[in-house]
Amino acid sequence: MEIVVASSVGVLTAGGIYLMLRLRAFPVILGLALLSYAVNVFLFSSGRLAIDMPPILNKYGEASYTDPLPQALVLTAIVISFGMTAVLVMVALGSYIDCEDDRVDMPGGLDGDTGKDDGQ
Amino acid sequence: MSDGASLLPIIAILPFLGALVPGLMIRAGRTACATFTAIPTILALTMLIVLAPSVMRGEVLQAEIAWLPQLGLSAAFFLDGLGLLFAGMILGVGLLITLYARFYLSGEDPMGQFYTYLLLFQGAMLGIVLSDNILLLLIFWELTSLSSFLLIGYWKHLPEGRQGARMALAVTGGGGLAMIGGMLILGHIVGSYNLTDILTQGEAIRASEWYLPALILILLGAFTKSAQFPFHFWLPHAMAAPTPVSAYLHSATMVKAGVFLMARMWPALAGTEAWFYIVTTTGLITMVLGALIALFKDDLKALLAFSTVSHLGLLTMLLGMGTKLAAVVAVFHIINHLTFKAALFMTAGIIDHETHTRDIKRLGGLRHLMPVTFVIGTVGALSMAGIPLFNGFLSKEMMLEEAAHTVWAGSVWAVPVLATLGALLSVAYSLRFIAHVFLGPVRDDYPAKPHDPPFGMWAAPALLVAMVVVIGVLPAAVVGPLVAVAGGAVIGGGEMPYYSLKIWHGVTPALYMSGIAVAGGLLLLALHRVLDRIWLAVPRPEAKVIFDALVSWVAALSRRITESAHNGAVSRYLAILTVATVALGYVAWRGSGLSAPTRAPLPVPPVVAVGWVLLIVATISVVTMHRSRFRALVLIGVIGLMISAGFVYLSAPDLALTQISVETVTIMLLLLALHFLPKTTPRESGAGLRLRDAAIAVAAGGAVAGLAYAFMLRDTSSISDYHLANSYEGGGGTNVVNVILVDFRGYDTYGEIIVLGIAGLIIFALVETLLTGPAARRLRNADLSRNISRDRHPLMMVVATRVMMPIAVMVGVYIFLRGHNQPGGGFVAGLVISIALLMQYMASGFAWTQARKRIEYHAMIGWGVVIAGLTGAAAWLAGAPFLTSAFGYIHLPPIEEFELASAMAFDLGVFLTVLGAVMLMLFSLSRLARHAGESVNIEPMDYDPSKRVETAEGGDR
Amino acid sequence: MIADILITFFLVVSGVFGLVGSFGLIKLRDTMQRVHAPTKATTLGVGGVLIASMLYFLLIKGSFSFHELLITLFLLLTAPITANFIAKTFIAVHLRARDLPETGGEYGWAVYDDPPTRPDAE
Amino acid sequence: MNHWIIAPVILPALLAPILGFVMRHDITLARAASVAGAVALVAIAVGLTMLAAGGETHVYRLGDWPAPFGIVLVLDRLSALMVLITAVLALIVLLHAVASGWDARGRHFHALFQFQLMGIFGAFLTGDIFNLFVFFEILLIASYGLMIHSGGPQRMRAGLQYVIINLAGSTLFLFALSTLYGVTGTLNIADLALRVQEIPTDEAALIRVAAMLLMIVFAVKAALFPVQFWLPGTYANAPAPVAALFAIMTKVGAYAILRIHTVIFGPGIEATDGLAGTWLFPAAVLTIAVGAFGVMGARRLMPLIAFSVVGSMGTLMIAVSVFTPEATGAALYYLVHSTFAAAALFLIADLIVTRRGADGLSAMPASVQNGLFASLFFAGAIGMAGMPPLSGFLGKLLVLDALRASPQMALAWVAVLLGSLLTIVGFARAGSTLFWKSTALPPEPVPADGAVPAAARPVEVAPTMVAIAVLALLAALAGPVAGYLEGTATQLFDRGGYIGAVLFPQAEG
Amino acid sequence: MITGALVFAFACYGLGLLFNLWRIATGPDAADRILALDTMVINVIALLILYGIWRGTAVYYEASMLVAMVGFVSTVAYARFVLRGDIIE
Amino acid sequence: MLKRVLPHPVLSITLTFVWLALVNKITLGNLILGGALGMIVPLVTAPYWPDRPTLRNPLMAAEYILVVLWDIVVANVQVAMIILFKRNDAIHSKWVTIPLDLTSAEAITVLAGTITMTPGTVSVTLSADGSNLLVHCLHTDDPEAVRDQIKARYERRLMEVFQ
Ligand code: NA
Ligand code: NA
Repeated sequence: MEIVVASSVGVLTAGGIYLMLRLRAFPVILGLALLSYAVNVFLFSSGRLAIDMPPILNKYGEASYTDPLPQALVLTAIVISFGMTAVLVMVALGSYIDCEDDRVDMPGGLDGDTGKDDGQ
Repeated sequence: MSDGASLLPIIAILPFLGALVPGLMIRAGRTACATFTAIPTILALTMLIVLAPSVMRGEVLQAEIAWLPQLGLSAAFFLDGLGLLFAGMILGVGLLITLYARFYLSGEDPMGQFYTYLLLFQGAMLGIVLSDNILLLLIFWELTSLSSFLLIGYWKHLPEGRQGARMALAVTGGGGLAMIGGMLILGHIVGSYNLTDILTQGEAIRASEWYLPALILILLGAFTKSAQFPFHFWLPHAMAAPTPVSAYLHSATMVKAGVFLMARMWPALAGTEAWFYIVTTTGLITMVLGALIALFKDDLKALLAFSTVSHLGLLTMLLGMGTKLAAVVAVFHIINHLTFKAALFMTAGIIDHETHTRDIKRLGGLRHLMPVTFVIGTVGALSMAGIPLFNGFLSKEMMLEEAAHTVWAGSVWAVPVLATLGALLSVAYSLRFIAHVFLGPVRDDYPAKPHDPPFGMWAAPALLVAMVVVIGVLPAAVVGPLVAVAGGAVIGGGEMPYYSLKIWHGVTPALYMSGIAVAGGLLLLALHRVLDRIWLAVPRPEAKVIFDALVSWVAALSRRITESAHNGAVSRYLAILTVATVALGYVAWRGSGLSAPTRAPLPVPPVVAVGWVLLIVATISVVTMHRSRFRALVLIGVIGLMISAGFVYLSAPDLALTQISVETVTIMLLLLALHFLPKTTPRESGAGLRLRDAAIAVAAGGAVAGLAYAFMLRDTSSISDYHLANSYEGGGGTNVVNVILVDFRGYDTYGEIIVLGIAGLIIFALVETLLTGPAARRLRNADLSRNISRDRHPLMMVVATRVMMPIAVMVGVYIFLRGHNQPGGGFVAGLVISIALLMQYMASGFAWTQARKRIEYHAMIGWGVVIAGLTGAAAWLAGAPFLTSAFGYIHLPPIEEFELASAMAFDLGVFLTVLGAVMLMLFSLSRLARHAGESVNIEPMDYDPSKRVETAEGGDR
Repeated sequence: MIADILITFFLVVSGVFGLVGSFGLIKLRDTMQRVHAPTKATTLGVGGVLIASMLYFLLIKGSFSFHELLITLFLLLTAPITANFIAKTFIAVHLRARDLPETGGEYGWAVYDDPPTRPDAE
Repeated sequence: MNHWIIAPVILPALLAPILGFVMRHDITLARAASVAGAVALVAIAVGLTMLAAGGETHVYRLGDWPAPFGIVLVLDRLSALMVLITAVLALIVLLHAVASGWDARGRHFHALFQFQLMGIFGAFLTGDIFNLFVFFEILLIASYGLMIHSGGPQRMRAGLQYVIINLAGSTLFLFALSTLYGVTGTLNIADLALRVQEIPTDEAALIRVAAMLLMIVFAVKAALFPVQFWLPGTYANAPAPVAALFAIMTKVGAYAILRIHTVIFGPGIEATDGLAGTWLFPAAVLTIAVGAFGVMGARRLMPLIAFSVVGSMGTLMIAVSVFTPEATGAALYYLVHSTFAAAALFLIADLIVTRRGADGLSAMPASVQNGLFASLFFAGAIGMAGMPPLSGFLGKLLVLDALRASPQMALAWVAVLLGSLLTIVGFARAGSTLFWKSTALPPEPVPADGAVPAAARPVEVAPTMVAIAVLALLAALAGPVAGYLEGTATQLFDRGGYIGAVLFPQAEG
Repeated sequence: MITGALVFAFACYGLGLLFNLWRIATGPDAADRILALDTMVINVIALLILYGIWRGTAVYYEASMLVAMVGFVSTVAYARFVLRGDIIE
Repeated sequence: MLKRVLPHPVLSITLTFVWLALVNKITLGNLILGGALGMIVPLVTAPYWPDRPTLRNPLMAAEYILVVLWDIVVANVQVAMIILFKRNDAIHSKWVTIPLDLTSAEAITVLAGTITMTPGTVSVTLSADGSNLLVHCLHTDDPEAVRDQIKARYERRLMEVFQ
């Protein structure tokens, strides 16, 4: 099972990074989404894997539970990355509407401008 | 500290305080400015005079104020002979310059600014010569660079002024930076930055292995400041400054700072071979080269500037010789040079002021038109030439005498010959100054009608040339004591060498050399026209051109480096980040080993393997098909589904719930955004680039997988054992994950909902900006319509969602209420309710649903954040820390026992924030779409057939 | 024993219909035909599993479990809508109005034709 | 437990939603509340600094759970110092934003500003590494909002890049944290310190990776080579007051490296021995080079300042990389200095650019108040370039002096000094073009609509002057300040004290 | 016996997932992909309930319920996107 | 008064059952809580229910459900046979237009849903005025028969339930 989880994390990471390195905002967003899947599973796996030991306390008997802490951390991470993704999407959209293309690179580097002026 | 010594810091600070005054009276008249500038100078000078007697008696006055003891930097001042000499020069000449500038500058020039800069400079210079701490000295040293930058660039509209100022700053500032290094090393060797300590440690310093680097770095500072070859080039360009500045900085004070420093450090650094060869050689070259160039300069100020370079070389050479006598001679020549050179600069200024030109070739015959100026200029120039009865002669003779006894690399001729050559050239250009400016016939083509200036303008140079003569005739009486005490200070106490200040020393080698110099000088003057033609014909490297080329080369190189590195390609930045991370991670990993695995891997059931295949194939497909954006989104759906299922399998039901709901909302968000964006991604990167990216990606993926595999197979003890043990007793819940979220680590959760709240704010603000800015017009003109289908709000969907809505709300409430004990909680509940609402929006359209909204999403976020915060803060009422929870079990027959926990209020905050944020995000995107011209629905469904019946019955279809 | 048989029966039936539904997806030749396939997975497939689950908890675990009904309710409510949307997606992209039979009424199919304007709408 | 410790987090966290959701229609009210909040924060920060000055490490156990099981806040001299710097900077920047009207050029400026402060304060105060991540995210997401405040194509694109690069950074942070937890099973910084020091040297591969990844994460924030690329584009395109506030953001990265790589992976920990310093040093040297070349080669004012910030981070981190109390004391002095120097420059740039209408480093007709702006720019530039009499020079001396003991002294000195030279020349060129060359051009014809840029009112210039005054004050009071900071550094390197205060409160008494 | 039936059902739905994947990967139409994803959701619901029976616990029930609920929403959203471009009009 | 507190009594009862199903146990406490929620939730969601559907013949509704359930089972088997054993080119898919007598949106929805849920037929779209339903038939050689069966077996019963 560990190899399944590890390889999934690896493939998600690789896919995410490849897309993150693309030149358009949309694939970059997809890439970051994949990366966030990857890192969530990675974080989850830091509590080690366990089958059918959910950390829901059983009042009536002895039971063993998986490590609940990474799960809580992943939940926090999921929520944060959701907020981040939302902002990223909106900023990408704003950039697209303002610049009329969805490239992520700045055409003229530091000194370039997008050829569009604010006021006119 | 003697009583008088406490005046030292006041003397040093006075000019800085004084600088504020003219700076504040920008619009005041010239006289007022000059007066207010003179006051602090006079005050400081008075104090100096008060202190002078004790110094002349051989006392050293010291005053120290602690400043930065951690560094060994203190505001420590001391006054010995050398300091007294220089401080007197700085203040005395400063006063004269103040007077002179009052008349020299025109009414249009911003006077207040000028005098402010002047006083700043004066203060910096005073600081240098009074510092008893080399770090403090460094501070004043750099301040002179800065204030001279301002003074040289004073006429900011002139390109020469700006360029000259920048050049001076670059060269002297750069030298100053080198000096920082040198001084820190020096302090390191001695263990103190106190100058008086350092001066007593000469033996140790010279024996240290750090001596040579320290020496070189400090000399770099001195040489750049004193315009020594090859750093001499900045000084002539600094002549773009107003003449008072040139007279002050470039003859009397700033350029002497380097010489001062060498003199100051003489006991500590001088006397070694390295010192001798570096300093003497540099001085010698500078002296000859400066004089040679001066001879062919037609600009009066340039001539004087190169003459100054030459004389600074002379002083440097003397200090480099390392003999006590040479050092004393240097001190004497410093005084002499000050008097005649300042006078000459002022003369040049007067000529410029009156004739509107400084070009020697356009001048001549002025002795008739400007008799007073003629006398002043001639006396100064004769002194500069080293003609007897003027003070320049005395020190030049002594210099030649010293040179005659100096052996350079085994050669007894090298130094004497070159020194004589320097003197010869000096005679030539000095006499040329007299002959070509004042002598000859009166011309009729001066740019302006020349006549002598008002008294105020010639008073200062006149005073100086008077001193030239007085010292020239009665040296021992007038400056003898001063030379003795200053010279004694330079050589660091001990026995004074034998010397005598008098005109006639008998027939010495120096006399022959002097004679040769005067004769040769006259000969050169006679041949000047011919030589000038040759000079102009011979190609020479032009220092300014080289410097400019160097600076623009550095600037261009910097620009190229900067712009090629920061080219705006974020994809490359990310690639670099990834590569750096993988590489450094690998290095860290290789630095140690790993224990043997302690956990046996869990088995992989076939269904899990199938899920794995789905996940992997979907991920690879997202990558390979990503250019079709919609397809990629569908595939992302598969990945999210598999991960959620995986969480269920791996005992994380809470994660599964959260993952699947977040996933759905995210996909809706992406679909809403994709509506505006292009539907495909063009192929823009070539095969090579894609291969490179793939390699980076695979390396990173492999690294991460390896890392995960490594720790998953090894046991560790976690703090979560405590959470499992205390969740129910201490946190009142059986869902340990939820108790961690709302209690053990509620602070994280509080932060997390704030992230969501901020996201909501940003999105709202962004949409407002887009809709009110110029982008709004582009948006209005955008055609986003995609009317593949004509039915917008199909009846079936509307009916189904109406039924779903209350049920979904029930599910939301259920998930909320049970979260503390079973999988669920405020976050998932918020998402469930948002999804229920979203169903309505999708089915019945934006406008219709929006009209039924009761609470502003904005407010909902605000309430959520505030409720969560206040719940946490409520613990304060009980004196407990933020977020301390309370819970209790309530038994209300006939209902079974139920629990009330403060964590629920906190979770309510979470719930509201999540709901508000999600809805606000989607709402904002829809706002954009409507702005892009989409029509609005009033009715929930496209067409209600039951209405058809009614209207048909009304006969009005 | 009877419980075992019952549960086994429902599990096997559900498995078979679930598989047939997914198999239809790859076997059938055009998209419109494929839309039919998943209904089996939804109805008898998941339905069978849910019944098996209720029976299992009731008969084997001895606890009365009926929340499975809620999932059934969800699926019955939503599955027709999704199928409907998917079918519409297909015809809207690939078929024109003339590829389909006439409506027999005054208005064409909603995918191609705007709804009647309401008297009260602008 | 002293509840004031959490006040810097809670006050803006409660104020921000009120600003954003209640006062969003009334800019005057929002301004008053926001400024009042900032003033209160300064007061609280002063109080906390005085509390911490005693040298005791104060621990605040959130939810009343014992460490390491709950989250704790830790107030020591370092965290108090960072809080104080932030609060003062925030007040200055906020006053500028209000006076210049920047806050009204888009929505929610004040709410985002307060949230930004909350995130920064939280990051400085927390004693839990995952909580550090959470507050990093808060300060980041708020900074995204501030970055794109008021919009515009160039800013939007730069904002997009900023968001992307930081999301990548946040992901990396999580990878690092997971590894850390996977190896140690704890998140509390003090507890981590205890557990890491027990890891045998030959089984430390995983913890070393975690330490390295964390360092890279913080290096991204601190804009160290080779992960500094994001900074110039971001700072150059951010609204100037926001860029001024961002002066503290790079310091958050520096702070995190200081905290984590001394307390957890500090000197004397065998498992990660020398890891951080070895790599920080060359990175810092190259960062100085990047900054210096950038200043020298800049074509626009805002990138010029941004690159000078990069360079100053290099100088700062070169001192940090030594990991000794002495060098850290110097680093802290330079940190305080460079924060206010950068802020002052960005605020000045705002005054100038507002009136010139563009930030290109080309001669344009002199704007109104050319002399005033020139003097302000001159002051800011000498502050940043490390020239006397402002604190930069002393900071530079302290850093150079602290590096004397380092084996790479020569390289470090050459880098710092050459970097200074290029920076000085670069600023001189820029200033000479902006303020001197422009006076040679004929004044701009009055536009048809008669709208000449208004002269800066005193209230607009005052915050900038205060920032510069802070630099002067830092220089004047260098002795006491450096003494305090030396004590701060000593306390930071006293790992036992930190661990004891957090984990064994009874033992501490 | 129940165990055997469970294994059989697991195998059926597992295999079904692979068939769905095939359809998603090959398409050819957007409708096919949405359909396959929708079917995949249904199969996952079945698998989750099967897993609950296998483990004899109801703790995973909410997950399947939520999958059922949100699966519908995302399917409709995908389809609406193809049909109308804007999923919320 | 009752109408204001309980605008949708059927819905309220349904929701109470939904609650009990969610908590998966029947206790007095849950009944009270579920009942309360069953009253509150309709009030909260009332704006999204502009017109209340009326059930005229609950008995017929029960009959309808039974019929449909039976048909689902039968049709499932039939269609499974087609999928598994019929060659693809032997499957004759047809479009069928069903003219509707139903006018209630709810009734039409139920009919269309029923058609889809019984395997072998999928309802695809309504006409723009909701008077006809387009149905896709997986395999039939007699479209008219399909149409007539749908009208007779389902629409007739629904007419009684809803109108
Ligand atoms: Na939860
Ligand atoms: Na059907």
